[in-house]
Amino acid sequence: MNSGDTAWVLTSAALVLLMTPGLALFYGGMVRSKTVLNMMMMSFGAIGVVGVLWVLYGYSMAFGDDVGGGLVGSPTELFGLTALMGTDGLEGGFVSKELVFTIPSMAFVAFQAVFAIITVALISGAIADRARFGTWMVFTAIWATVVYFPVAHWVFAFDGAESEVGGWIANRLLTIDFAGGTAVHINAGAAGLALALVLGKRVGWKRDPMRPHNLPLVMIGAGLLWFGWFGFNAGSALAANGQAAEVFVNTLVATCAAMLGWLVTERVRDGHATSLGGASGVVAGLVAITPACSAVSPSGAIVIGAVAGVLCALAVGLKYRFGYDDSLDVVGVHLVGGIVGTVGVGFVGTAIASAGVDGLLYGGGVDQLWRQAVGAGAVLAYSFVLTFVIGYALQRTIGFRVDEDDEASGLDSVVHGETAYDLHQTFGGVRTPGAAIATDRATAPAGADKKESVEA
Amino acid sequence: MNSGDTAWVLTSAALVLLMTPGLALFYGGMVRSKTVLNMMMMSFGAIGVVGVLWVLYGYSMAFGDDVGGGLVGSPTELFGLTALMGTDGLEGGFVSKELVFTIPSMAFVAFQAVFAIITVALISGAIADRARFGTWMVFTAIWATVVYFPVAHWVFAFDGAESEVGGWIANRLLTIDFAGGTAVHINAGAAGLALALVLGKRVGWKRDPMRPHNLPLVMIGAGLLWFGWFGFNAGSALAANGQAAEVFVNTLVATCAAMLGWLVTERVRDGHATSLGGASGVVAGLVAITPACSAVSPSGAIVIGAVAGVLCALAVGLKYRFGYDDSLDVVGVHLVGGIVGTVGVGFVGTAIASAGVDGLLYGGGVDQLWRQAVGAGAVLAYSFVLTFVIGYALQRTIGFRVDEDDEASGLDSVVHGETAYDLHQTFGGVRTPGAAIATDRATAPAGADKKESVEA
Amino acid sequence: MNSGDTAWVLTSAALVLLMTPGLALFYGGMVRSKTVLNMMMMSFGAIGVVGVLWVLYGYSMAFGDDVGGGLVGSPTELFGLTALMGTDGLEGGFVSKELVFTIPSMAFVAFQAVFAIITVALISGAIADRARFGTWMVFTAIWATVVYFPVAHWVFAFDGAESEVGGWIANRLLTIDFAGGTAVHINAGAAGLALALVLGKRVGWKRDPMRPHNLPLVMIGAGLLWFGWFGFNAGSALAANGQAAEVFVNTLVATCAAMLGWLVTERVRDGHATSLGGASGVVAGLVAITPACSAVSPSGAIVIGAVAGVLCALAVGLKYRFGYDDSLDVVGVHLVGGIVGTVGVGFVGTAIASAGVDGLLYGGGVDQLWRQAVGAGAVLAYSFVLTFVIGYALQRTIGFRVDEDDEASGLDSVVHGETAYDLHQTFGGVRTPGAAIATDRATAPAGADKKESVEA
Amino acid sequence: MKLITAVIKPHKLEDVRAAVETFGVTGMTVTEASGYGRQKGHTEVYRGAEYDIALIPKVRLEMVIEDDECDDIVGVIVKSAQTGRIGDGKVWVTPVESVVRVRTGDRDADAV
Amino acid sequence: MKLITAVIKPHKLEDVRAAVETFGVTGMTVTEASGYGRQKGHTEVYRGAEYDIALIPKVRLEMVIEDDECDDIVGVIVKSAQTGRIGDGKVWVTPVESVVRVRTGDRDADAV
Amino acid sequence: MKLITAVIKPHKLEDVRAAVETFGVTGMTVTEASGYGRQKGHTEVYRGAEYDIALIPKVRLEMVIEDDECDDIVGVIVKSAQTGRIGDGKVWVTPVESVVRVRTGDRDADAV
Ligand SMILES: Nc1ncnc2c1ncn2[C@@H]1O[C@H](COP(=O)(O)OP(=O)(O)O)[C@@H](O)[C@H]1O
Ligand SMILES: Nc1ncnc2c1ncn2[C@@H]1O[C@H](COP(=O)(O)OP(=O)(O)O)[C@@H](O)[C@H]1O
Ligand SMILES: Nc1ncnc2c1ncn2[C@@H]1O[C@H](COP(=O)(O)OP(=O)(O)O)[C@@H](O)[C@H]1O
Repeated sequence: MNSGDTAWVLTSAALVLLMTPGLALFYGGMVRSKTVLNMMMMSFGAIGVVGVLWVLYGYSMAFGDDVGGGLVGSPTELFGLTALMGTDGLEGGFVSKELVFTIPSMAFVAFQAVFAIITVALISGAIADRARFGTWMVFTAIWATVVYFPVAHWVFAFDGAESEVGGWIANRLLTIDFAGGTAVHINAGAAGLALALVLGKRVGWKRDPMRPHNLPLVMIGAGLLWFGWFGFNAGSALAANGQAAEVFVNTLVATCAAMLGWLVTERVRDGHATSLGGASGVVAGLVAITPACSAVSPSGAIVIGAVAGVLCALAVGLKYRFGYDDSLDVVGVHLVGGIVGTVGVGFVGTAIASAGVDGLLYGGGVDQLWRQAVGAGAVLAYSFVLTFVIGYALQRTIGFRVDEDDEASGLDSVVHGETAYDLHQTFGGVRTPGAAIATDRATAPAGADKKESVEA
Repeated sequence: MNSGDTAWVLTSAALVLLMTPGLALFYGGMVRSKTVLNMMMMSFGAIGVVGVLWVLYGYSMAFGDDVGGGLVGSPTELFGLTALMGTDGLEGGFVSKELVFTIPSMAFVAFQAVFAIITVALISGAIADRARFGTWMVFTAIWATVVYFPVAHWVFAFDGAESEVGGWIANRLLTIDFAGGTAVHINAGAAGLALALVLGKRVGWKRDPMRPHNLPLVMIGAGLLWFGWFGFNAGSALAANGQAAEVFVNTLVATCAAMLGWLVTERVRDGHATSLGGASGVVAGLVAITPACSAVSPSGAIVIGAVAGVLCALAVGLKYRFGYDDSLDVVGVHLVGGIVGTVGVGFVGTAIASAGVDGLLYGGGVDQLWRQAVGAGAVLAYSFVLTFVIGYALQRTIGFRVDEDDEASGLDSVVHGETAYDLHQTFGGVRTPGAAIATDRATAPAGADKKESVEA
Repeated sequence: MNSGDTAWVLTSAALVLLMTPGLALFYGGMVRSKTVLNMMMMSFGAIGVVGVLWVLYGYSMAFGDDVGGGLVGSPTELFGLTALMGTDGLEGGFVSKELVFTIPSMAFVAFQAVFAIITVALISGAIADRARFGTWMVFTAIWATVVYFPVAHWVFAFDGAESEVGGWIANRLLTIDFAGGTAVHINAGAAGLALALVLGKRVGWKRDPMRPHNLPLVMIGAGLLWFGWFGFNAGSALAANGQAAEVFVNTLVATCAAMLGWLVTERVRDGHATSLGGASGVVAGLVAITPACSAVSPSGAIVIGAVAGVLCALAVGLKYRFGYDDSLDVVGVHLVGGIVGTVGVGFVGTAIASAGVDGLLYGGGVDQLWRQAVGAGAVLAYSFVLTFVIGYALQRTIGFRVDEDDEASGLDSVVHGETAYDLHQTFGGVRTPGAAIATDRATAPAGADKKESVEA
Repeated sequence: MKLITAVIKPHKLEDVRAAVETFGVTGMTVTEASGYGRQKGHTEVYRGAEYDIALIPKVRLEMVIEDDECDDIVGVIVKSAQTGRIGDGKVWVTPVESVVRVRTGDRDADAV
Repeated sequence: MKLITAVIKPHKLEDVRAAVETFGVTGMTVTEASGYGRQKGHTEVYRGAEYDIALIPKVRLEMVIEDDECDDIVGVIVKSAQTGRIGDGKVWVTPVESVVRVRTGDRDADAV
Repeated sequence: MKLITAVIKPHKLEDVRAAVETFGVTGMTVTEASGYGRQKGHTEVYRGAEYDIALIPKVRLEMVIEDDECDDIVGVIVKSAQTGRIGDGKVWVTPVESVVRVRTGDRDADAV
């Protein structure tokens, strides 16, 4: 066990955990003020559900030995994680008995847990303002189990790391996906597209202005995402070494280039470089460099970032052309950005990078390019089909979409019984007509019964 | 000195420092818009005062050798911390001469400083909207000195770590409190209850709606608290080792379970799972796992988290039944959560955990259970009594509570001379009637003199 | 290569990166609601531009071997950073081939990149509400190249670290500037003053109330800055050792003292201790301790912090007396704070600190004092003159200041085509008169053409 | 001249505006308002404490128009703002003695 | 019909509402307002620069009611909104020519 | 008594207030409003989707004043609020039957 590596992976795990609240802010600021809480709760809810499942059987499914012909790891092998506990005690410096490379298995558990969490949370952006919260919670459990845990096994389970026999994309196809361009971003992007199709368009889509209600909140979210993403990418080295440092620099510079790419695209096309564009460019760049960060030089990272910035800025318009309401552009940013980065490795990958091979533009031919394309395509197809089936089944059984009146009223008050802001200088916190407060829960009827009409 | 351990503890210290601004946001979003700044300043003020005292004599009182029959460490032993300075210089790699286990004493100083700070800041939630800021600042100095430093000595000063003879709870009673369930949460919770009783209820309590004015701010705070708490708990291993990794996983999963527990409780009882409930569940889970995180398995952590989520969701209603205005539920969340976690170790503690012993449910009998209960009870009683006395004395001398008019106007404008938000699209930043600006301080009379009436 | 040191420097680099979004919030909350997005975008834009330039030639100019008689490092030596890539591969644990002390060069690249970024971003506070965004982006590129990279070379390039021959302030003058009091804060402060003079005062300055539109946002920013600053200062040890720990404690306690100093000054002078004052005191303290943090004892840090808190609280009034519109007090906080800290080392520096020499008050005479003063003065003068020339040239050529109508309307809508908040309970997201949405970019005319009049 | 004040449901704003425009009403002043009446609010719950939110978001429109158009325009507003559900709002008419366009000083009929 | 407009202190809103309800006034429209008058505002200080905040938060109520109830209701409002301190506000009455309930098209007395 | 309602550009608020004060108007009630009229709004773009923002921020003033001062004050408001550019706003006058000062119960001329 190496304490420096462990320190870095624990730090990275905390950083990646922060990304999901960061995402909640990023998404929350983009919706209208009547659904910001619901938007945030989809992320927080995902943390709750996936965190518990991960400990119970998720880690085992992702990193246990192959079962089902390589589809997934054995869910029982590490059930409850008790098998990974145990240290050498005080005298032995609490060195962990179970290691993944040079770090305690438990550190790896934590680091990978937050990957699972954010992948699920990302999907929620595609179905803003219209999903039943209860169904969303059920969806997160099913989707994590049926889609994420298997895909994570394919992409992240290297032979001999936690278990002997790992996933086919990592070990047989040899797609380069350092930190999850396929397992996280293409996966979430494809799932977002499927759910957006299943749930359908928001009432008033393309007619009512659904502009972001709080852009500084979006910027806070973008800042926290960027910060956390260094854990995501450089932490994926699972060590504090030269690779982690290279990855860090690539992650920084690709994001810078992507932000500039998005802003320039907007300036040329719309006449304004916007703050939402800047924040979106940041995320697009981070997405794109995620699979590529250990396989390109800093100049290659600039190229990948800039291309992702421009392409994603264009891709967010596709939904208007094709008519799917991917509300917060999970497809335009995560699916497209994920593909740019994953396939981009086939072009600008370079052998001088710590985990790179020469891509097409570096004279490496198309060998790596097709590996990248096949890996990306396999995850995309698997995720899209399975998500569509899960979403459709939920919609047909317990119902996934809220009714129209509730959607018009806004999910915050209808579903969560809350209002995000009470900034009235005058009414705020003064008694208003009828504002009786019932606090003795024993005598008060349940809130849900009182709701009469909020459809104004 | 181990550089990996040092890196992790320094990182953890920074994480825990962030928790107090995070708490400021968490608390600030929950009050009405006319007191959000005051609420935040109680946290920031606590950082200022406690930070300075810690360096002067606080660390020495907490971690110096016993004086006063074990009540506290010697305040003079490490006064000003100069005794802990000194490294081997450039050639020696700046290795510290004074160590606590494998890390520089100064790293331990920093890590423990931020514990002292947040404990004091936590209390402010119980007295929202009605405390004089000057008195609060005096209170923080006295309370830290008379309550926190001694209690920290009892719980955190292990024999032979910084000084030879440490505290009785840690070394004689052998209560398991890994990261401060007693010293931090029960301590702050009991103090909050005492202060809430001393200061009395807010004007309009139970009559006027005092709903949170900015729930996204609460969510930002909850996110930062969660993030920082990994430093709080896993950093308490004082090393980047297997124990830290186990603690990290337990901290993650208990929080997830607590959030779910709180949300389910609300959904069943009130008909709505709320975002405030989600954020509160997060904090309740973090509180409860704090003492237990090194003594339970991940499944045990799920149990502690879920129980804390449910019980705290119920406990926040107690104030309405018993009639004390613990405004932001320091009792319901920190006192109750702290007890759940501390006593919970007596039930679900397990010897396979790095610092655990078998609890009642693991066949370990009641031995550890009574140690946990006695430790919790001792801190609770000491803190409650002392705080009540301090608060009462301050109220009787310099006055602790603002007058009714000022409370109705809101502390932000009266005490701090500020307004939190100026979002008016129209008035914002345009001259309004009489908005003369006096900027030359030499000629302008002091602002306080000008105040005539803000009681509208 | 030391993995613990590497872990700490990577963590610190991430922390410092977060400071710039933190600064965006800190600054953004202080302006009026009609320019908050523009204010934030000046920081985000600086990240984009400087990040890319740093990788291309900035690092090389700062840390390459002297050219131009010591003015700057060679821009071509490490162009594109390819020369720093390369590790020992999987078997060799991905240990980096190029090191700076005990860490990979690439980690140092990342750490120093975020220093360059935030220095540029800091300047924007001086020209709030009135700068053309495009010109600002051009300015950041020129200023980084002509001012920051050379000054960083003088101050941060130690002989033998990255290249053989480093900068004159670090190696010949022997000014103590641990983490950038001169290169970062005096540099940015002097540049801010120059730009404020070039651009002139805002319309309505001293007449219209330009109070902060969102103080909780300012507090979030201050919290994130403080958090990140531990990376800035303690990370500058480039190792997780005793020096880093000492620096950490000094950074904490000086900031506490500065906050108290600012609050007391306000309370005495204005009758109110404000939250903006608290946040400002935090930043003033952090600025002042930056150059001094490795050269003073904790008590010395308290002195430097308290002095900075008081002096900066007084200095922010100077602009009203001298009539320059340094909108967000880059001069009053960063220039004055930077001078307090840099010169303060000459007074309270102590040889018991890891990198200290005895200052005047510790019996060390004036030797170090003049070194500090000369270093500070040199950077101040260089930065002021060059920035004035650059700013003036830009104003005369492409124009730096927006026209009066646009300034009155607010830069958010005019320049960025956005509005920060849409919190209307009623209008928010409902169709309002004429709110037609054009989404098909192929057919819609560019937004800029549509603008008719926003001067209400 | 008359002043028509209409308190309506927010999402009807654009329908009303479009409807009155066909009657030559090209200007109006809009304020956010809250209404209290037959329509009941909703309940919010914060940490188990219930609040009845009785004030319901409304939009308040003011149009100064000429006397002879008044009845027609009121009719048009009522029709275009109607959903048939409780809380649709009120429209009332008050006499105006004079009106001036600030930009030009034009009065009365010329001013609107 | 008459329109009563009352500008009062915000924390008196619920007292006024409860008081007029006993006179059969079951609906009203509320807007946030700021008042300027005898009551002085307060001073705020930001980094040493002082601002006099002269506009004081008020609540503005509108009730359309029947002619004969008018005096009583004005009296009730004044009584329930009174604190006796400067800044309690004003109540004024203007004539209303007609009023319509949007939901039903009911007019005048039936409409309120 | 008369009620003068003025809808003006926000940045003219202080000029108007100062101007009417010289005519003895010491109180007024201010509300934030949005205007729709000849003045066109602006376009915003979010991720490539364009929104026309048609409602333009305005400030709405109400002053109850005595009959004989009315014309003068309207004139003063118009003059001090004028910029000469589209969107300067409107001022209209309506009759007031009575006005009461809440604090004292004073009526009409004594109440303002
Ligand atoms: N007497 C009144 N004076 C002024 N506004 C009123 C009055 N009564 C109702 N309103 C306004 O009309 C709105 C709708 O009234 P309500 O009684 O809820 O429904 P409806 O008009 O459909 O019967 C209220 O929310 C309020 O804003
Ligand atoms: N002439 C007026 N016209 C309209 N509103 C007024 C007028 N004078 C005062 N007001 C409103 O009444 C409020 C109270 O007035 P003020 O002069 O402060 O106290 P008081 O009415 O107790 O003498 C003001 O804040 C303003 O909103
Ligand atoms: N008929 C009307 N009734 C009430 N308010 C109006 C009317 N017409 C215009 N307004 C208000 O006056 C403002 C200015 O009107 P506008 O037509 O844009 O410019 P101008 O008055 O200079 O011709 C509008 O924004 C609106 O608030």
